[in-house]
Amino acid sequence: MSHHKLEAKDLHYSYPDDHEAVKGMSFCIHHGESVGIIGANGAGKSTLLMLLMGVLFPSQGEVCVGDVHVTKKTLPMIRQRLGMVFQDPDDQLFMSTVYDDVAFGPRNYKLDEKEVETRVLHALELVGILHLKDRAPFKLSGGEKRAAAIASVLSMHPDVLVMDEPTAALDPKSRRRVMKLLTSFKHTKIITSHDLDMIYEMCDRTIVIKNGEIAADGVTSEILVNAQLMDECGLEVPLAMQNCPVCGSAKE
Amino acid sequence: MSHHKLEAKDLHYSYPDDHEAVKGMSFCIHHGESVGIIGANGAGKSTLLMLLMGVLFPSQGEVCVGDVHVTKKTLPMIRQRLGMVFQDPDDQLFMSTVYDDVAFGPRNYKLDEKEVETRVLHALELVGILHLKDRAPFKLSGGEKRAAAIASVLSMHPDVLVMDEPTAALDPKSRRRVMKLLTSFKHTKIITSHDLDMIYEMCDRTIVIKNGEIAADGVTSEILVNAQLMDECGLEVPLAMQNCPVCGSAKE
Amino acid sequence: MHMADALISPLVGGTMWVATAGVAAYSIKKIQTEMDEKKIPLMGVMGAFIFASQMINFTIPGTGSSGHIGGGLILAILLGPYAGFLTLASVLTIQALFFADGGLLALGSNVFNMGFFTCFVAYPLIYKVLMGKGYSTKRIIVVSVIAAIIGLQLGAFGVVLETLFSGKTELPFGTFVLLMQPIHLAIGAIEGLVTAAIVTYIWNQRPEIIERAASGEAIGNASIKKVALGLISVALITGAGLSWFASSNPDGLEWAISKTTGTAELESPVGLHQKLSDLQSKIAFLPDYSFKAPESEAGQGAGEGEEAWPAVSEGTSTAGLVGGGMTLALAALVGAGISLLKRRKYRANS
Amino acid sequence: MANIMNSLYNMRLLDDLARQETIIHKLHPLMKLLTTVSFLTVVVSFGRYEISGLLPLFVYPVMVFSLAELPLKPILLRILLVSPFIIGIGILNPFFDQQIYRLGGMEISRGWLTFLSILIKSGLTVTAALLLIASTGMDRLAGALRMLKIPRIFVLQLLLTYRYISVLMEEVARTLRAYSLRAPNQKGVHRSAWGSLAGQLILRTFDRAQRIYEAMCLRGFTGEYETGGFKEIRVWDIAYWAGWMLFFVAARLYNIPMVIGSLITGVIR
Ligand SMILES: Nc1ncnc2c1ncn2[C@@H]1O[C@H](COP(=O)(O)OP(=O)(O)OP(=O)(O)O)[C@@H](O)[C@H]1O
Ligand SMILES: Nc1ncnc2c1ncn2[C@@H]1O[C@H](COP(=O)(O)OP(=O)(O)OP(=O)(O)O)[C@@H](O)[C@H]1O
Ligand SMILES: [Mg+2]
Ligand SMILES: [Mg+2]
Repeated sequence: MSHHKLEAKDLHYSYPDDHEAVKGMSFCIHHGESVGIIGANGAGKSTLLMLLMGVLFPSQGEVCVGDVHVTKKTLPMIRQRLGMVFQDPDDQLFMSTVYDDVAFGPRNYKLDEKEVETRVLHALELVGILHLKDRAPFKLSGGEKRAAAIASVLSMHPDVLVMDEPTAALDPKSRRRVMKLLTSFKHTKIITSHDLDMIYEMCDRTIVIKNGEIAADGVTSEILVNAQLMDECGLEVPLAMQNCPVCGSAKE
Repeated sequence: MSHHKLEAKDLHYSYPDDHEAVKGMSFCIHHGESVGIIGANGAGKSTLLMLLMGVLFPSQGEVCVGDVHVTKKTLPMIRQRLGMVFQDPDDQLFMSTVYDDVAFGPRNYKLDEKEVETRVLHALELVGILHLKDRAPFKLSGGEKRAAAIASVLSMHPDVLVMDEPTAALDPKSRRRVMKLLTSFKHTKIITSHDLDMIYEMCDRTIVIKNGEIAADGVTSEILVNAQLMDECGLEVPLAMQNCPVCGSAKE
Repeated sequence: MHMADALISPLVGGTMWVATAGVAAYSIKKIQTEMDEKKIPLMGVMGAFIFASQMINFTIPGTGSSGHIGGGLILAILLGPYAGFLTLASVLTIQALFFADGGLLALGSNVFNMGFFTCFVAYPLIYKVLMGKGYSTKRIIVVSVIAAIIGLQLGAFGVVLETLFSGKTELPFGTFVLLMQPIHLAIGAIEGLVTAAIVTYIWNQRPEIIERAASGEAIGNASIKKVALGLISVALITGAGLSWFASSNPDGLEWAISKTTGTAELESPVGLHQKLSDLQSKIAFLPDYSFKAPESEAGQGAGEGEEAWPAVSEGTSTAGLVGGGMTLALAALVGAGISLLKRRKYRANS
Repeated sequence: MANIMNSLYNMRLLDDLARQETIIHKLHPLMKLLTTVSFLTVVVSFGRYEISGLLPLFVYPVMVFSLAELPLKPILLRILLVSPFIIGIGILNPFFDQQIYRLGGMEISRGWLTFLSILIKSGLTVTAALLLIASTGMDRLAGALRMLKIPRIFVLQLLLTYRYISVLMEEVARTLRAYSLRAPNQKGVHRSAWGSLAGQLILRTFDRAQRIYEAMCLRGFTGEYETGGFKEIRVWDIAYWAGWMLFFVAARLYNIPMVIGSLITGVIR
């Protein structure tokens, strides 16, 4: 399944005000990997995700999905394979009912209404909000909104799932539910988060970003315990590994 | 300093659509206490804060600050004593520069410009963003915005600081900075958060809310380790206390 | 200055609907050819913004009162006139549906009064022309105030004309104008100041937004000017003519309207009653009942264009009262009956 | 502030009501739209002195109210809050037209009659519009607009506006709340903060619009707004419209209360 490979080659990106947010990033993500992208506020994580999704186009370098370069022309084909959950679910839910919102993607691909229904119901069931299908998205609680946003992407059956801070503002139980859901998703996952404990539990591989450059890329269990690296990048060792009250292992 | 006491007596509140969000809460917070308010999404935390601030008025019961009931009449006087930081700093910063924003509150109390300046500079220094004073708030990064929002409240010299999820979406370093800042604030603090580790470190007392009612109220170090209580309320024992990866002590 | 359904006649409402639909169709065509799809969500979200920001009450300097923005001018400045007009149209549609601000029949008039004059007159002919030399804080304030005032004055005048043409109120033309225009002078000044404050802020923070909107419609500019100029001159000429007429002959305005539009036939029950009484005598339904009564007693000064009295004699008026009461009672009974049946059905089902 | 939240509740209430499943709700939206427009046209076509002729038209809102099982109170409240413009204009009528008219023994000036007529009309028209939306909902109404060949751009934009009103109103409410917490003695927003407050809201709105557009494209949006096909118009839907049309026309042509009234008074005599 090499065609699910996602590759970034020497990416550069500057915002129109000449702020250079991404300065030469290269990496390759293979099918089935789950990759965490971490870094301080303003490090360039969201910008990187948008470059991968073809929302922004790099000023230098290129993104390849499988063997296809991401360009304006190949975009529609590529987007059918990638699904992205935005940081703010309000940006993503724009229909009047949850059902219509989740159906928006499949309907755009001109599936017949029967198939659309199957997909929508399945996606809603996956995230556990089938009972909300006729509610208006703006009346949902924060956690329910995020679940709906995730369902709206799942219904498109993406090969690659890209999520920007999927657990922010969720209560601990809902956070667990989302984590379980993501674990059950067997395709490629790319997740950014400040919740390093989640990254630690969910992702095999972690890319650390600092000021628009890749500061580290490797096995999660090695990177996240590297206190010096974490500190340099404005991060911290995951909470679960700090200062254990039982064994009293020293902090950092 | 008994006049800094904050008391809620049998508070009830229903939203206009008859959804009862707060169902009979009573508690008393004394001067200098730091209280964490925790609960699942939709438990009623934000509603409670708004009742305390006099943004909403209870349908039954009352809020007293010192010995003064919070009513429409006493509101201006009471608000001078309470400062609230919102969940989303975007909602809170509305002037053209950080300086003006922080000066907005003091200027409204008709202090002379000399005194305003002293207060503003002091508040900015406290949160460590003196260098940002002439920047436009909307161009700041998320963490800087939150710091500015906190400074805008500090400059009003409140006796009570009320904060709705002060650390959401911050990177771990910024989170530490905000926590340190809050610890240095010596007056009464009331904080809601899903970040139970922060509550564990910062607050001596914790109130647990479940479906609009108080499920527990007591010493933080006892409540947050009560796995059964946490579980019933849609919460979890703080991450730092779960399943230590070093000593491998069992979860819960 | 929302016109309400209750104050408008079908003819005026319909005419304004046609005019608005024309402008909207033109705008849509312009948008489709000139701009990318990217502007659709922008229009939607900006419409929502205008809607929401109308809830912000700004204190008016020197007075205790407050006002809010109308939005036409700011939409034109930020989105360009075509997208601005369409956006305002959808804002007003939602207000009509959900808040009964204005109404569905009056929607055409409202969109025209508040959208056309701001987006297609005040913006291209005043704002853009005066702003031509480049932006500065002072110029933004002066120009926005002038443009907002002119846009609102024209809109208010539109309201006056449409209301008078509809003939639902007794207000004489002169009084109405004196009532509407000065109020909207003040409102326009405030709208202008608020607009200026917002535009200045955006100009300082993100100048490219305003530049983009301004350059977007450069192509269509000449044609808008022509269309708008034409419409304005027609409006001014008719307005001047009618007001002259109104001052020289107080009842003349209505006469003029019914003459020019032929509404007299449609509006006046006299003709209808005539036909009805003919019809009625043919089918001999309630032969006692006199449809003709009004005409015999219409001498009380009911002039040419005025509607005759449907019921003036003591007998008929009593009949009207009794019948009216009966009708209302019947309507209430129907409603209560249906509700009762429904409830019983529910109980049976459960 | 209270104002914003109340407006929001009102919209949400109508939205909720539109999700019921009664006879009226199940009717084809296009036919309901046509019926409403016909009703409005008939109501406003009555002359300004007309009162009794308007009364039979009350049957329409009453029937729809009860058949659609809509709650009376919230909608009537809306009607009572009817635009001050109507009352403002209408209340002047009694001053400008003081001719006396005798009605069943009482003497009233004609100005009051025309004012009453305006009030009744505004009650009827406002109710009709609210009933339409409360029994149809925005989405289905948009579907009807598409069937009427209203251009796609406009309908799509209308729906997005509608959807984002809720989101932005909440944002505005929160901002105003923050403002009032730091300026407890002010009623509105002081002019020194006009520009930056509204300006920042707009800039955030702009950025949000961009993100929404991207989110739409990421889910395959190519400009065509798919809502899953339109419902067919059934015979029953047409019958509903035709039935009301007959009634409206009859009510317009015959003064029904007068007929009933003279029947009764005639019998008594
Ligand atoms: N629209 C924009 N115009 C100019 N600069 C921008 C824009 N968006 C982001 N930036 C800048 O680009 C840099 C990277 O931003 P990005 O949103 O990618 O950060 P991030 O890593 O996602 O941060 P966070 O953790 O806060 O979400 C930041 O310094 C930010 O100030
Ligand atoms: N404006 C509103 N109208 C109606 N119901 C509301 C409104 N705001 C909140 N609610 C409801 O009131 C309850 C309490 O809401 P509140 O915002 O206080 O929750 P919370 O504890 O702050 O949750 P979160 O952790 O998600 O911030 C929820 O069930 C919510 O659905
Ligand atoms: Mg980000
Ligand atoms: Mg909350």
